[in-house]
Amino acid sequence: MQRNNPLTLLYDGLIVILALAFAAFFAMQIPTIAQGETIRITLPWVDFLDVNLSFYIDGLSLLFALIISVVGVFVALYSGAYLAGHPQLGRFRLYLMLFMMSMLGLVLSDNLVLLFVFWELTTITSYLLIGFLHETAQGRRSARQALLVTGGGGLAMMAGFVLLATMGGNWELSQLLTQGQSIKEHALYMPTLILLLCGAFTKSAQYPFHFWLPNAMAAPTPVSAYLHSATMVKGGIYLMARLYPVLGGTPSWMVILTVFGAITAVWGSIVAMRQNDMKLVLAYTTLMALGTLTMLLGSDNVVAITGMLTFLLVHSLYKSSLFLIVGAIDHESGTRKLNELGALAGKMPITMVSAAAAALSMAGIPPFLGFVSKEMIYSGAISLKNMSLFTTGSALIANFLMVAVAAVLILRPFFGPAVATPKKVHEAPLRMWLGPAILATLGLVMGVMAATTGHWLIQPAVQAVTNTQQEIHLALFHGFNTPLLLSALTLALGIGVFLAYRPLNGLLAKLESLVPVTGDKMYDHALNGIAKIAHWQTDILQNGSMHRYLATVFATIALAVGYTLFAKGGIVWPDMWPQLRFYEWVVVLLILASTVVTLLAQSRLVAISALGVIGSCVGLIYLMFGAPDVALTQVTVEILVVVLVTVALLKLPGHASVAEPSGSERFGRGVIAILIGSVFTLLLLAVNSVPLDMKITEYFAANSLTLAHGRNIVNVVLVDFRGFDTLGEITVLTVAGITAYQMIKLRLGRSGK
Amino acid sequence: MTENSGFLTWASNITLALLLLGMLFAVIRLRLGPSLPDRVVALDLIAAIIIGFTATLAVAGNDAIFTNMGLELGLISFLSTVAFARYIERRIILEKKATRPIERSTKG
Amino acid sequence: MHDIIVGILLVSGGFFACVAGLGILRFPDVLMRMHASTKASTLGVGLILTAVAIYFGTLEMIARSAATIIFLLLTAPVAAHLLGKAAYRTGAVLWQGMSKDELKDYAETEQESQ
Amino acid sequence: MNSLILRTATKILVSLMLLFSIFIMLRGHNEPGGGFVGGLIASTAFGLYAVAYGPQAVRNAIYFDPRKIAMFGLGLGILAGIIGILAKGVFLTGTWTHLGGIAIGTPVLFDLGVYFVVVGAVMTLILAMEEEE
Repeated sequence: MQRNNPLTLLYDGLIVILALAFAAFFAMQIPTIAQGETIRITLPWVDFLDVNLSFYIDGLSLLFALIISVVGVFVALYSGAYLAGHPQLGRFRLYLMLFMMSMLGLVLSDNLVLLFVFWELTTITSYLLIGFLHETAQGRRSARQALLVTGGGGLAMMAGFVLLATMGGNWELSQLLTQGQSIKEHALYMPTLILLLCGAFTKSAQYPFHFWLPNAMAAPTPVSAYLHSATMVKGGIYLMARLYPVLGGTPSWMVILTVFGAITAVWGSIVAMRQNDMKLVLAYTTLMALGTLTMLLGSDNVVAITGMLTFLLVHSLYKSSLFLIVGAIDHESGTRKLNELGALAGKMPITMVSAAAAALSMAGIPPFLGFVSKEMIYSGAISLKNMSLFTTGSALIANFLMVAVAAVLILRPFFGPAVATPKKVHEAPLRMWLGPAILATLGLVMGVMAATTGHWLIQPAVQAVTNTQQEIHLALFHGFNTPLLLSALTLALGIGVFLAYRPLNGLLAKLESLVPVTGDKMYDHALNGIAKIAHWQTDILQNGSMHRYLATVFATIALAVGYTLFAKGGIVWPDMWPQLRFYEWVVVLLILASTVVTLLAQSRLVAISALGVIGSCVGLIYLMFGAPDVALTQVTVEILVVVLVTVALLKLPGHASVAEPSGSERFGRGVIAILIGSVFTLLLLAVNSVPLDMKITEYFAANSLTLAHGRNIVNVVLVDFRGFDTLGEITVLTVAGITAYQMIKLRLGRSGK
Repeated sequence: MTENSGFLTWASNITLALLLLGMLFAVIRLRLGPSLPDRVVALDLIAAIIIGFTATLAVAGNDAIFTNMGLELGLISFLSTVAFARYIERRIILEKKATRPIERSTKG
Repeated sequence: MHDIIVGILLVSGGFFACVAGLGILRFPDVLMRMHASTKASTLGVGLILTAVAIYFGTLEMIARSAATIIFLLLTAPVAAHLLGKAAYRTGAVLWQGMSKDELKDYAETEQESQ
Repeated sequence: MNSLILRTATKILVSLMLLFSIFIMLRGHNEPGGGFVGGLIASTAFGLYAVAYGPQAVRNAIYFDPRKIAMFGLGLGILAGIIGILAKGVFLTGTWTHLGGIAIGTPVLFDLGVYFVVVGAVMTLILAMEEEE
């Protein structure tokens, strides 16, 4: 370990101090919150949307805030050593701090929009952190995957928030919590629930969206410890817990959460058994924990909720310490594969002790808080009114597999047969074993003083979630009752599974191969599908042929305008034949004649010159109806077009003759032409029937001479009254000129044809 | 500017009719015209007649504003015929370069 | 009296323009059609423009009509010349009844030079 | 086109057309005309010159690169706007002064800007196409 220069130590220190400050601040709030008061701070941000920076601390948010800041302290301390010497360590610290702030913001914000903003910030910072080791393709892929899945869920959640706010009539969570009853009966309840659960399930990696979490292990270990076990993935749980009083309790809420939670828990623990890489084992056990938490949130009795909250706290403690320990092992021995590790106990004594403590808490062995939370879960699950057997069953399966995994995690690497490891192993530096040690001992201390932790930490949270003043009391020993029996059963089954690890592994492998499609493959299919659709759509719409573009454009206009005219009954048929003077009739006749010539023209040049004749006739019409300026411009443009076209045709000899369109194509084009022609005629007739609003013309007529010293209103308007538009037009004209110039020069350079 | 006398309106109407008849012939030539030069001649005539048209309108409509377009058109209609002429000439040279025999320019 | 002159000029101008159109339609080959197109139309339009000049009578209008006529007289022959040269050069279908073709020998020499 | 007749005619016509285009541009405020049409007529004149004498001759004649002319036109437009700010506080307000008996104002300057933009843009196109040989 090269000597760390003082500067990096200072920077590491800064972030640790920040985390410590937060932890201390929230610790100080415990007494006030414990008495049931809540702190609310509101700063105006966007008034007319009534979105303001309003923060709200109650039992639930305080519990989360404490977990985030305490674990944050140790992760910051740990990552200083773990990534020592990494060129972008500074950037890592920035992302870590950004994440901590946004996570704290998420759990403390009271305004729905603010919550969404912080939610998205956590998604982005998680993307940056997962993708921190961006050299590997796998790292980039999993970062993008995490971003897409959680981001998509976030969007659905935002829609849910909007519906929720419209139902509740208010964007502040504290006000919404009081209107639980009216919202549950509201017609929009179901869509809001689905949308919000989408957000929560993607963030907390529930069953259909769980695949991104194991892939997120590509992140450096401190990130996995902090984001993907203790805090970020619990964001979804926090959301569901926060909205429990508003949305919870209905049958659909209970069924969805219990079923999906149970599947995630059981599936997570089964797959955890099969993993060889310690980080993946921990990742799948996190899935198990999140599944159990969601399942318990699907319940309706207070005991289950207490069990859920204690388990939340316990899981954060032991999972973060285990992750940090795995990081330490990886950092020291260069590998974290179970089969490549052994007999580390001698070499890494302190880490071994804290690993053992964390694993025991994970397995739920008595003195630890893990045991207390397992007891509460079992007693809650038993006393459930409906689906209690299903919940207890899946909790039991998940827990005894947890015991087996805990055993595998500790016994194999520390006490198993010695195996040569790439790097010579010795005890991790102070900063890397201090964090896990403290977190693990916290699990023990809180377990022993279960009553105090219950009263100070868990009770206010339970009261916040269930919106009642319910008294709860945690204790190590509740006497001989079924939960104790269940715990003993879990322990026995767990040890049994551990002993029969080898054959069970083969069976599970077969079971896993049976599963037709995993989330990951679905994700890839989805992405490829989108790419294919984009490809197919471009082929159809932009296949390079001008005819196709024009046909699509005209067809769309004709159908859109035509339909609206038809549907809105805008078709106005002039009652009498238009009163035109003799020669105006003849000009119309001329236009028709030249249109016929254009249609039947063989050579492109003839078609264009016939169009030129139509243009000049239109110029005549402008003249006859009193628009000399426009007539002048029209005719001059006709002449310039001829010059450009003849030059162009010289350059493209092949294009001189018009390619003969096939029968069907010609018919199609004819139909579109007639359609668009008739639609515009009807449109103009409709416009004509409406009396012209003379207000503007009168204004200009009156002021043109006085204000702008000019009698030619058209030019005065162009240059003076609406000068700004003309400025825009001439800019467009200049840009068009320059781009055309570049394109011509480019073509010359490339092909010179 | 008094209203035109009966004779004058009658005269201007007749002139307009004659002009447009000439224009119609030109459009027919534009359609029939075997070779491109024929068509360019027709276009040239149409341009000239349009100038006449604007002038007659000035008399018929009793308003001098119409003459602007005639004046301007007189100047610039020349360029389209020049451009066409250059195209006709250059096209043959390009084809010669592409060593194709000079087919009598029957098609425009 | 003033109106009658204008009327006559107008009608004759129109007549010549119509003749020009007819000429274009009836003549057998390009070069002859150009005769009709340039000469008759310039005359026709010129007459109409003089009619306009007389009708308005103001100095400005006379100057404007005169300018238009001058422009026409300037551009029409040049245009016709260019067109004729281009048409002849590119092997226009010539009328059999043509008695004398002065340009033939000169054209060969120039063709080689290109 | 190296026909002598065309070249002599162009000499006269181009100068007439340019004069005419400036005439149209300046009288635009009271009678039909204005920056746009003036610019177009000027471009036609230069187009004719390009046909007769070839694009290189035109580039020498207008000395500046047409794109620069377009930019200069835009600059004039914005300048007219800025004068509006200085004089009346709001961008592009018309401010009129009487110089030697005739009224000169920012709109005219703006119109001149439009004139140059049209000439610049159209000439860039025509010359680019002509030179592409």
